[in-house]
Amino acid sequence: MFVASPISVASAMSAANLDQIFVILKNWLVAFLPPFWQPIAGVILCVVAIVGLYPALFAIAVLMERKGLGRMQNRYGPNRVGPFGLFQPVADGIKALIKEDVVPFNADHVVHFLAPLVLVVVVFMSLAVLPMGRNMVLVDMDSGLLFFFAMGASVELSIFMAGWSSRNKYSLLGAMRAIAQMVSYELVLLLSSVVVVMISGSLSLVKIVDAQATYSGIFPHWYVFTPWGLASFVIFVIASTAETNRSPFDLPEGESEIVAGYFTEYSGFKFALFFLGEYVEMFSVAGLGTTLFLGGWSAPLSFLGVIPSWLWFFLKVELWICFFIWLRGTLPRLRQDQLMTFAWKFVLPFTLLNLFVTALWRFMGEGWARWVVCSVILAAAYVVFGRLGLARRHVGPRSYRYAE
Amino acid sequence: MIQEANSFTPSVAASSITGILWLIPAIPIVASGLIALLKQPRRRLAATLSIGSLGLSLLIAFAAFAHVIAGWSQGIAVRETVNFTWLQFGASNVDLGWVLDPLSAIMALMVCFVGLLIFIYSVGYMAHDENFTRFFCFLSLFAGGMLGVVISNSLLLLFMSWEIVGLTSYLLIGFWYHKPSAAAAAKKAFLTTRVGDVFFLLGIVWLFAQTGTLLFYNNGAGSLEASSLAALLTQHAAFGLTAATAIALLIFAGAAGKSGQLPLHVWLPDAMEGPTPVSALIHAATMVAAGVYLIARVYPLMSAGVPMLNGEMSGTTTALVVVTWVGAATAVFAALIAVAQNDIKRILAYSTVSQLGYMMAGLGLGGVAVGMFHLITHAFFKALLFMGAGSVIHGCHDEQDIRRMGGLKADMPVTFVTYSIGMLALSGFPIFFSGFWSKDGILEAAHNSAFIKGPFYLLVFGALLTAFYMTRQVSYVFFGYWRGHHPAHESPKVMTIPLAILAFFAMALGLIGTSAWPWFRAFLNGHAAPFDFHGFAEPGLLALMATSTIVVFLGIGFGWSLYGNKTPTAEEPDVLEKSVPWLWKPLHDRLYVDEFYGMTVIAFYYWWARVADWLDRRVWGGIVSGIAWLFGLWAQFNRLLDINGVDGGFDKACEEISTSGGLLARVQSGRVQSYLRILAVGMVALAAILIWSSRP
Amino acid sequence: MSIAFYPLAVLTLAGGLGAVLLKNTVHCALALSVAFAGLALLFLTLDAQFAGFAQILVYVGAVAILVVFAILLTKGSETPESGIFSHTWFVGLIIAAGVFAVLGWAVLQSVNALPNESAVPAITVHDIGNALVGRYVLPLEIVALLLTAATIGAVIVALHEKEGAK
Amino acid sequence: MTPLASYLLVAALLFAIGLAGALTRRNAILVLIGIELMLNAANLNLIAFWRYGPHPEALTGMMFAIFSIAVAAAEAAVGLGLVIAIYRSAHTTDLDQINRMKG
Repeated sequence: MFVASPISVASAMSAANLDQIFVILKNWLVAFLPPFWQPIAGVILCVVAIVGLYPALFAIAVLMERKGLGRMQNRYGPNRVGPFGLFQPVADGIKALIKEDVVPFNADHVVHFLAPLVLVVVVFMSLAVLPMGRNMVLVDMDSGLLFFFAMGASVELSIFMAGWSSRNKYSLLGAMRAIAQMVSYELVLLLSSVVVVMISGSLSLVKIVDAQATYSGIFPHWYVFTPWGLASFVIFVIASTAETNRSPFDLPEGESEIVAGYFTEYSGFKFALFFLGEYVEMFSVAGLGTTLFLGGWSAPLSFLGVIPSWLWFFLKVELWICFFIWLRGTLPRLRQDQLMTFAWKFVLPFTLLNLFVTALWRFMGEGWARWVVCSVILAAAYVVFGRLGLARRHVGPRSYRYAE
Repeated sequence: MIQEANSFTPSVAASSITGILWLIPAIPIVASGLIALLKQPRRRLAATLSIGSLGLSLLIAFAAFAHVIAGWSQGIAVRETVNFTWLQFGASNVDLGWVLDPLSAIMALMVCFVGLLIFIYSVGYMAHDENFTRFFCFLSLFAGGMLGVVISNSLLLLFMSWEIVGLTSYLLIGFWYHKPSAAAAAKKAFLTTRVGDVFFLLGIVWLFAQTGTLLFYNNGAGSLEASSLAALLTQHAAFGLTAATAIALLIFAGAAGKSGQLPLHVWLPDAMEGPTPVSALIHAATMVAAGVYLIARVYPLMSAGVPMLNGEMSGTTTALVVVTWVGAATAVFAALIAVAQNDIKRILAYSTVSQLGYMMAGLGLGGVAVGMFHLITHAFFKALLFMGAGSVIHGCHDEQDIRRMGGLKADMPVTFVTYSIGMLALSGFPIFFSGFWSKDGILEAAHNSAFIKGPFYLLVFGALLTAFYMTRQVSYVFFGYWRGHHPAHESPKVMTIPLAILAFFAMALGLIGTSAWPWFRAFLNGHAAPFDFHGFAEPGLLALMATSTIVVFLGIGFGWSLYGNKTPTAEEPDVLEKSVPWLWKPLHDRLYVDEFYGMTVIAFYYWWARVADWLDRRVWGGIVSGIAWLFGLWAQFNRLLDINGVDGGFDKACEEISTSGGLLARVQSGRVQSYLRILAVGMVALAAILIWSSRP
Repeated sequence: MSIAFYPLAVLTLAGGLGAVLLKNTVHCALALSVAFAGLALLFLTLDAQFAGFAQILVYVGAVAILVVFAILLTKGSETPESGIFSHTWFVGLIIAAGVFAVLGWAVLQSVNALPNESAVPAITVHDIGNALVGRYVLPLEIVALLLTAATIGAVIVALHEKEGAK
Repeated sequence: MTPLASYLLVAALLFAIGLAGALTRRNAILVLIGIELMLNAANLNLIAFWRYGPHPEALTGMMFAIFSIAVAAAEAAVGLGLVIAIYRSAHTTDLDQINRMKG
C-alpha cells in the first residue's frame, strides 16, 4: 500500500526500492504510532492518498482532454491561465467552489443532495481493490472483481437519484437513458471480465495481475495477447466507453438533445462532484481493464522492469484516457435504438460465444492448435454476428413505447 | 442346467460379446420407434430400416453363437450373464440382466434368421397394403420383444418382453381391424393369453417372495441355481406340493397360454386372421415357441429335485408330468381337429398347436434338448409351410378355402416343391427331413421314459394324424384340377427365395440331431458330441424308427388313397364327411371348445351382467323411486303448508340463505392482500403450534 | 465485529421501515436499496464476502433499478390522494405484529441453545466456486434455467398486446 | 462477537416489516418491495446460521442464500412485469381497486 507524495522521493535508490518506495514510506510513517493504531493508520493513510491522488489525475485529465480536443478541432484549447493554460483546472475548481448552488424549487432536496455524494463515494470505493503497483493495493479482497462490479452497479442508482430528484424532464430522460445504457453494458462488461476469471481462476485482482506478470523471453503473458483475450479486451473497451457515458455513447448527457442529461439541474460544487465522479469512474474502469488485460502494473517487456511498477500502471491508465479522448474527438454520437441493438444483438452474443471459446482454450491444453481453433471461431463469429445481428431493417418512424 | 454341465466346466465371466448382447433386442425396438415416426408413403425406408435392424441383430446373434460354439469346442459350458439393479425398495432390489448360454444363443440365432426371412417375404406380401409402414413398425417391435424374451436373464425382464410380444401379437392379428373378425380374433388372443399371464405373474411374485431374486443365473445366487432351488424344495405350498412345483405349474400356465396348450389354445387358430407373414412369424415360428422356450429356460425349476445324469433325468416331477400330459393331449386333440378343417391356414394353425404339444411333451419327457430341437426344426418348416400357404393365397387372389384350389403344382412349381418339402418335414418323412429326427427324438424319449407311459401312444397316434391331414391338404391344394375362379399365378422372387432357403434348412437341420451324431443335444447339455453309427445300433431305437416310419407311411398312404388326385367339386362334401359324418361333424366344429367356452365362461359373464342389470333396475331403482315417491309426498305436504300462508316465512328463509352466501362470497374478495393476510395468519398459527409442541 | 453490528442493524431496519412507510414510492425504492446495502454489510460482518457483494450487485444494482423503472412506467411516483395504506391496514399491521411476536418468541425460546461464538470459517471464493460446480451443480443449472425462463416470461408479460405477436 | 440470536431478531424484525408493508400498502409495487424485504430477511437467517453452524465449510447455508438471491432476482423481474401488465389493463396499481377476481 502506498502514499503519493512526490516530494518524498528523496535520494536516488535502487530499482527495487524505487519500486516499493511508497510502501516503505508508509511503513516508516506508521511505525511512529503505537502498534494498536498501526493498521488503522495505514488504511487511513492509503485512503487519504487515493483521495488526494485521483482528483489530481482528474485535473490533469481534464486539461489534457480540453487541449487535446482543441487540437483535434484545430484550435488551442485553454491557454490563458498560467503557462499554456496549465492552471486552468485550478481556476475551474475555484470557480466551482465559489459558485452559487442552485437547487430547483420543487426538486426533491434530500435526494438531490445525496445523489452526487453517493456517486463519488461509490466510485472511490471501487478504486480500493485495484492494485496500482507491486504490493500497492488498499485491500486485497478475495472477491475483488465482484466488489468492483457491485460498486459499479450502485453508480446507476445515484444517477437515477440525480435524474429523478431534479424534477426536470431532461434530467429524467437523461437518467433513464443512462440507466438503460449502463444496465445493458454492465452485463457486457461483466461477461467480458468473467473470461479472465475463467483462465486465472481467481476473483482477486492481485492474483490476476500476478498471473500476467510473467515473461516468456522478453514478452509478457498479458491476456490481451490471446485470441479470446483480445476479443474480450475490445468488448471491454467498448463497454467501458458506454459505462462511463463517453462519446460515442454519451447520449445520457447529449448536449444537443437533452441539455446535460441527469445533471442538468446541478450547479456549482455538486456539478463539480459529478464531473469528478465521472472522471474517477473513467480511471477506475480503465484501471480495471488494465489490470485484467494489460497486465496491470507489469512492464510490457521484461527488461523494462527497472521502471517502477506504479509508473507503468498509471501510464497505461493515462494511455487509456487518451484513447477515450481521441474517440470523443472522432466519433459521432449513436442513436438510442442503435445503442441498444448494438449491445443486445451484437456485443452480448459475441461475448457469450467468447465464454465458450475461452472454455475451449482452457481445455485444449498447450499447443498451437488452440490458437488456430479459437481465432477461427471468433473471426467467423464476428462476421456472422455482424451480418445477422446488425442487419439493416427497413427504415421507418420509430415507435416509442410506454406502459399505458 | 448347472447340473447338466457336469462334464464341462461352467464359465460365468462375461465376455465382450455378452456385453453387447443387449443390442440384439434393442436395435429392432429402436428401429420400430424410428419407423413409427415415418410417414405412410416412406415404404422403402421403413422396410429397409426394419430389415436392416434385424440383420444387425442377426450378425450379433451369430457372433454370440460362434462365441458359445468356440467355448463349447474347448470344453467350456458357456453361461455368461450381465446383471444390473433396476430398482430398489427397502433391503431387496430387483435386478435385470441378460444371459448368453447355448439355449439363448441358438434360440436368438433362430429367431433372427427366420424373422429376417419372413421380413423379406412380407415386403412382397404386403406390397399392396396402404399401412405398410405401420406393419413393419409392429414387426420390428415384435422382433425386439421376442429377442428380449430370448436373452433375458431375469424372469421380470422376460415377462416385460413377453408382454411386448403379446401386445404386438394383438396389434398384428388385428392389423386389418376393419375386418370385424380380425378385431374379434385380436381381442380373443389378447384376453386368452392374459389368462395364462395372470398365473405367470403370480408365479413370478411367488418366486420373488421365496428366493428374493428373479435372476436366473447370478453366480450361484440366481433363482435357478442350486441354493435357491434347494430352498424352494423345502418350502411347502398347498396340497402337498412343494413351492418349486407350485411355481413351476404357475409359470407353465403362462407358457400354455402363450403357446396354445390345451385349455387355452382357442385363440391360436383365430389368430390366422392376421396377415400371413404374421401367422408365419408369430403364430408358428417364434412367439408360440416362447412358451416352450420359457419352460426350457426354467427347466431347472421344473425338474427341481431330480438329479441329472449326463442330460438324462433319473426321475421326474409333478410339474413335468403335468407338462407331458398336457402336451400329449394337445398334440392329439389339435391333430384331430386339423383333419377336418378346410381353411388352409386353419389347418396349419391346428397343426402348430399339436406340434407345440409335441414340444411340451418332449420337454416333459426327454429334457431341454429334445423339446428345443423340435422347436427349432418346427420353426423352420412351419414358417416354410405358412409362407407357402401365404404364397398360395397370394397366388389364388386371397382364396383360403382349400376346396376352391387344386392342381396348383403346375401353376406354382416353386411353391409346390418347397411346400411339399415342408409337408414331408412336418409329417416326419424318414431320414431326409428334419421333422423326422426331432419327432423321433420325442417318441424315443416317450418310449424310454420309465415314469410316464401313456403319452407315447398318444404321440404316435398324433404322428399318424399329422401325416394324414398334411397329405389331405397338399393333395387338395396342389393335385387334381383348378376349382377356383381366376387362374392362379406364381409369387414374386422376394417371396419364393425365402421359401427356398427355409426348405433347405427344413431338410438339412435334421443332420445335427440324428441319433448317430446328437450334436444339438450335446451342445445344449454341454458335453462332447461323439460321432458313431452305433447310435443306431441299439435295437430299441431301430425298432422305434421303424415304427414311426411305418406310422408316417400309413398316414400318408391313407390320406393319398382318400384324397390323392381326386377332383371333387368345391361344393361336394368331404370324403370323410360322407363316410363317417358322426365323426366329421364334431371335428369340423373344432370339438365345440369355443362353444363350450361360450356356454360356460362367456355365458357366465352375460348372466352376471344381467344380474347386475337386474340389481340396478329392480333393487336400487326401486329404492330410488321409493325415495322419490316419499319426497313427492313431502312436497304435497309442503304445498299444503305453503297454501296455508307459510310463503312469507319461506321467502324470508331464501333471503337468509342468499345473504349468508353473500357473506361467504366476501371472503373471495379478489384482493391479493386479503389472501396474503390469510396466508400469514395460517403461517403464524402453524409456527406457533410447531414451537409450542417442540418446547422442552 | 460487534461494534459494527448495531449501527448496521439500525441502518437496515431503518431502510426497511422507510421502504414500507414513506409516502413517495420512489423514496420507498431508495430506502429499500439502503436496506439492501445494510444487509450486504451485515453479511460482511458474518464473513460472507461473496454473498454480500452478490447481494449488492443483484439487489442494489438490478432489483432496485427494476423497481424504480416499474414505478416510473406505472406513474407510481406521485402519491395518490386517497392515502397510501389500504383501508384494512390495521388488520395487516396486527397480523405482521403477530408474525414478529411468534418469530421473536421462537428465537427467545431457544436463545440458550444458540451459539454465541464460532471460529471464522476459512472459506475462499475458490471453495464457493468448487461447491457451485461440484455438489451444487444441479441447483445451479436449475437456477440458470429458471432465470432464462423468468427473463423470457417477464418480457412477454410486459410486452404490448399489439406487439405480442411480434 | 455478536450472538446469533441478535441476527435472528434483526431478521425477524425485517421480515415483520416486510410483511406489514406487503399487507398494508396499496401500491402493488410496494407489496412487491415488502416481499423482497421478507426474502432478504430469510437470506440473513441463512447466512447467520451458516456462519454459526457446526460445518460452515460445507457451505450449505451460503449456497442456499446465493441461490435464493438469484431466484429473488427472477421473482422481482416477473413480479414487476406482471404489475406493469396489470397497470396496462387496469390503469392503476392500487390493489384496493384491483379486485376483478371478486367472488
